Amino acid sequence: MSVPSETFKSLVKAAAEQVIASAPELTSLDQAIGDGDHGTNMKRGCEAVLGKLDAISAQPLDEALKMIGKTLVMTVGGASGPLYGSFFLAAGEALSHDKHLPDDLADVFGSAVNAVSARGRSQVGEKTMLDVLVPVLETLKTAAGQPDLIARVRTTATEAVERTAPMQATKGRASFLGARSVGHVDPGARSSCVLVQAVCAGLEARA
Amino acid sequence: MSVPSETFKSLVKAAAEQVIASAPELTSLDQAIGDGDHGTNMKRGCEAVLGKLDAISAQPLDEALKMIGKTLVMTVGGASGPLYGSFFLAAGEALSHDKHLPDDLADVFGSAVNAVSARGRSQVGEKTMLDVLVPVLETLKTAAGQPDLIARVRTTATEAVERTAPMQATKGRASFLGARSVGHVDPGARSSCVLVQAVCAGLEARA
Amino acid sequence: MKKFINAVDNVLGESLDGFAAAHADLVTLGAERKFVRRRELNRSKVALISGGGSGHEPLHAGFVGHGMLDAACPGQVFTSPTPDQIVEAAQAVAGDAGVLFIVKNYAGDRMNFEMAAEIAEGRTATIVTDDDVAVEKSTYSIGRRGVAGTLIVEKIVGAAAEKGADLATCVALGERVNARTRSMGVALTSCTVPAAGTPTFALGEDEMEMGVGIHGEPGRRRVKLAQADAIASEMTTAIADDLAAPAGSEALLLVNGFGGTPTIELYLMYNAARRMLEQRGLRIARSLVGSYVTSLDMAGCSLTVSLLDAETTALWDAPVRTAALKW
Amino acid sequence: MKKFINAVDNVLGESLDGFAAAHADLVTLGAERKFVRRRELNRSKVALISGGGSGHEPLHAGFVGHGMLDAACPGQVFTSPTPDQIVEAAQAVAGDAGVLFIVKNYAGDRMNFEMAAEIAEGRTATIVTDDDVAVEKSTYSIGRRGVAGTLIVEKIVGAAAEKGADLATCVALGERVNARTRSMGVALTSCTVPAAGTPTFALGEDEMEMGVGIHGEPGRRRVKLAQADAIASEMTTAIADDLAAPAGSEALLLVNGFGGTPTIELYLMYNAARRMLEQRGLRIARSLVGSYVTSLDMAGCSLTVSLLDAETTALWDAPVRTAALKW
Ligand SMILES: Nc1ncnc2c1ncn2[C@@H]1O[C@H](COP(=O)(O)OP(=O)(O)O)[C@@H](O)[C@H]1O
Ligand SMILES: Nc1ncnc2c1ncn2[C@@H]1O[C@H](COP(=O)(O)OP(=O)(O)O)[C@@H](O)[C@H]1O
Ligand SMILES: [Mg+2]
Ligand SMILES: [Mg+2]
Ligand SMILES: [Mg+2]
Ligand SMILES: [Mg+2]
Repeated sequence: MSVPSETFKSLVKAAAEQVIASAPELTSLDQAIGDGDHGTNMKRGCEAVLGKLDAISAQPLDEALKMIGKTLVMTVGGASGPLYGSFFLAAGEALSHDKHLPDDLADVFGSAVNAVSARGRSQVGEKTMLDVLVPVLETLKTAAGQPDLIARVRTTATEAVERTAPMQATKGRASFLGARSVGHVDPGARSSCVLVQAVCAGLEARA
Repeated sequence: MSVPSETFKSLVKAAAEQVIASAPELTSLDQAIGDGDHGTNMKRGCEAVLGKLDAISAQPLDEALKMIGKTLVMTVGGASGPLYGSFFLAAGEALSHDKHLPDDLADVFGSAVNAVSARGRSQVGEKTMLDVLVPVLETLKTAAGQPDLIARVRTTATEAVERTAPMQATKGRASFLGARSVGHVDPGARSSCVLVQAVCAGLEARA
Repeated sequence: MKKFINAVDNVLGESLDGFAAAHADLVTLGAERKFVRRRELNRSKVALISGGGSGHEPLHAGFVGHGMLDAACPGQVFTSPTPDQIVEAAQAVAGDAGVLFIVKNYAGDRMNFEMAAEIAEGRTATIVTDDDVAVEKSTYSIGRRGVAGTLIVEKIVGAAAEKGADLATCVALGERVNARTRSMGVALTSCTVPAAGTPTFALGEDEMEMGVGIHGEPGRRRVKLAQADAIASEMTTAIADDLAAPAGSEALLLVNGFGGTPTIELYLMYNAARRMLEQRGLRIARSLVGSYVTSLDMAGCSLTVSLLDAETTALWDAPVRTAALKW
Repeated sequence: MKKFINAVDNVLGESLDGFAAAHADLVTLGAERKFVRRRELNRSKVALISGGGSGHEPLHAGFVGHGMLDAACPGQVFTSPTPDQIVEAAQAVAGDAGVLFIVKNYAGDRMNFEMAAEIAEGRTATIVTDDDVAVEKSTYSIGRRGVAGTLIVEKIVGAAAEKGADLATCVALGERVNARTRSMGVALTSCTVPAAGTPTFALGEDEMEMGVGIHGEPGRRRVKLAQADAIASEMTTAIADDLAAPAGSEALLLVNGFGGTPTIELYLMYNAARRMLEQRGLRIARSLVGSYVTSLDMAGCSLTVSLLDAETTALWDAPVRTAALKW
């Protein structure tokens, strides 16, 4: 596994910065149906990743992703920490086992999404980050190799976030609200979308 | 000492009811420079007096006044309980010792005011009920026997209350406010005025 | 936001430093404030470790000490601690008898403790508390929340561990206590998470939230503000219906303030709740009234009823020496 | 007004009933709820009786028990108890060693206890506490208020009385402790007296009241909301300047919440205050952090510093078994 390119570093940077910029929005979404800390949690984790970005980027790609995962696990806390942590740990793990980018992107992303689902004992439709991550995975599979892949991923992510609004949560804190969770976008779905959009924007800028 | 007349009973009733009706105003004055309980305290005491009014009125006048004093002491609490209690106890005591109404009114009232001053270790000018009681006593002395005595007492009491506003309190809770007590009427001065006015109004109605 | 703080990012650290300094006779702080542990360790017993988001003080750090927890891992405000905190706490306090994690049933707490258990060396076991009857078990796959009943599990299992109970015995006991414990909470105001800076939810002057947890999340229903008796009646009915205890059962009644409710009101609620529970045939044999499992500055309270037997009564009565509970 | 109450006139009675029921092992209630007394009396010792307006819970009823008070007389909210309450409490608990009244320096408290002392049979003595440095002694003839330092006087004199000290010794000790104790309070919000129904004063979102007492009365100055360190600095400076203790003096630091301030913030304030006092040369040898002398639901806190010597330290450490303090 080769050391990641400058592109990788700038994508991580852009994604982390984008999440940090979105922290107030994520917190206010979490105030509506959660406990009001999702923005702060993600900000803390992303700042920790930025603080280690040189060290992370000096690693082979698989190790770099695992380092991101570990950093998130150790700094985010809450539900989102273990979930995003598991996502990146599993992505790195997949790359350590004969998977390669960009060819195996859908496979690697799939392993990462499965890790979230396993750690959270959750599935699509429960009003969580999986309701963005799973549709994005589907698009990565169905549109693999297409010239408009990035554009389609972006549309998928944006639409998927909005589709969490009418859902009733059955996982995470919002589930305690019962029917009152309906009508609000899920904060974790939004943060997943922010991450996906930031990476897509970075790739587009370099395309 | 003879059993008090129906007039006495109706005066006590009117005074107590008037204080009860003024309770919200007394409380809000006490919120400004005290702890917001003067209205509730006086109301509790006056209700207790009303509850015993038949028993009180069945006593000789001196004992009746002492019973009022005792009732106030046992039910009002706070600073105003011992002070108003001492006022009526001393008035009754004076009547037990060769003083008679209406001739010795100023004397009896003077003993009552002295008792307040002694119990409170306070004097006129400290922004307390004494700043109404002492001027009223002066008028009782100077205007004794005059046909407009009642009217003059009423004017004295009303003006005296207003004169507490510019004073800085040096006794009672308001003293802890230092210069911030300036600009507010003293709640105890107001309740004294309410009592005096109610008695005067009752006497006028019978005149 | 009106709080005694310097900077929102330092609230937890400064508060923990104060806690450790004020109770230096009982506890010490781990490196980087990752955990609070007993000052005097006893590595021959089962080590009890709890933790969770901060903002619930004195839970859990206030329950570290003889007869209760060995260590507590404070997460950020309302945010579960991270696995490294838990693992390092276990390293610091555990011996051969193993570690028991006491975890409130929240996705974040469960996942972080789970990751810690995967990493930690030595034997570990976990009890998950889920005493909140406001959450209907059947409908939500995640199950009920763990709230103030956690204190009772920590006290009773803590006493057993202190007496030398082994890991399996502690687990069985904790599960038994948890299964006989029910809570319900009500909020009169929202709390304000320091980092958020604004109240988590807005309530009208004549409204309250019924069925809240302890993270400032809105409750199950927003209803009109009611008198104490009506509130206590709804809560005790929900609890007693769910417990379905035989008449004459002995119980512990915990009236717990959420941080912004004064003691005078808690005792008034205790008075109402006790009367109602006794009317339902329970005998209130033990009581605890105070703000023990809080939601920052929220005005509100929870009622917890835990059925007692001779063994758990004796364990509840056993000596405890922590910052927040001492007898 | 958002409170757990049924009717404003019943708040005190219902809360006292709850208190007495929850702590039936420690206390019983006098007829007509005129006082709270120890369950187990010891009539051979000096009887310590305190009291004052309610709304400061757990003060004073929460301090009734072995090693502290023999009885407490609760007045209506923020209203001194009446003489009959005090006299009946004395009758219920006192023996030949006499009665010591511990009275906070407020006109109402002093006058009611004074009338009680005039009526009561047997030997009585009175200690008046006046620890509040927010009130400048010289300017106001009534002197300083008695606030949270009262707890310290009650604990230390309580321990001495328990050990058999006679009335004169208790008076001298209490006066010594009071003379070495200073407090100052700050309010972030007003409290709401139930019977009044509205906050006693209105504070803007960016304002606080410096130098408040414990009756919801406004403070000496309304100032802009400041950070915890700035607040602690003003308070510790006022206290330490007034104490003027030689460097190296040992002290007890009490950080006391007013009822609406959560524990996490109290420990943060403790952390700041301790650091500042140590910089001024004091050694913080004992600590107490919690809401012990409250003003209903007021958000705010007070700092109290009490200089210790070997004797008072030992008396502070002596066992105490009350509803609110136990060790
Ligand atoms: N079991 C789960 N599976 C997948 N995602 C989850 C699960 N539980 C929570 N989440 C996600 O985590 C988000 C909340 O994260 P955050 O607020 O940081 O943690 P917490 O809920 O512990 O406060 C939710 O919006 C949801 O998207
Ligand atoms: N030492 C005193 N001498 C005379 N009047 C006093 C004294 N202290 C207080 N007062 C009167 O009592 C009034 C307050 O009564 P109240 O509010 O019922 O008692 P408290 O101050 O104990 O709450 C003051 O407004 C003042 O008029
Ligand atoms: Mg959250
Ligand atoms: Mg008053
Ligand atoms: Mg959280
Ligand atoms: Mg008062």
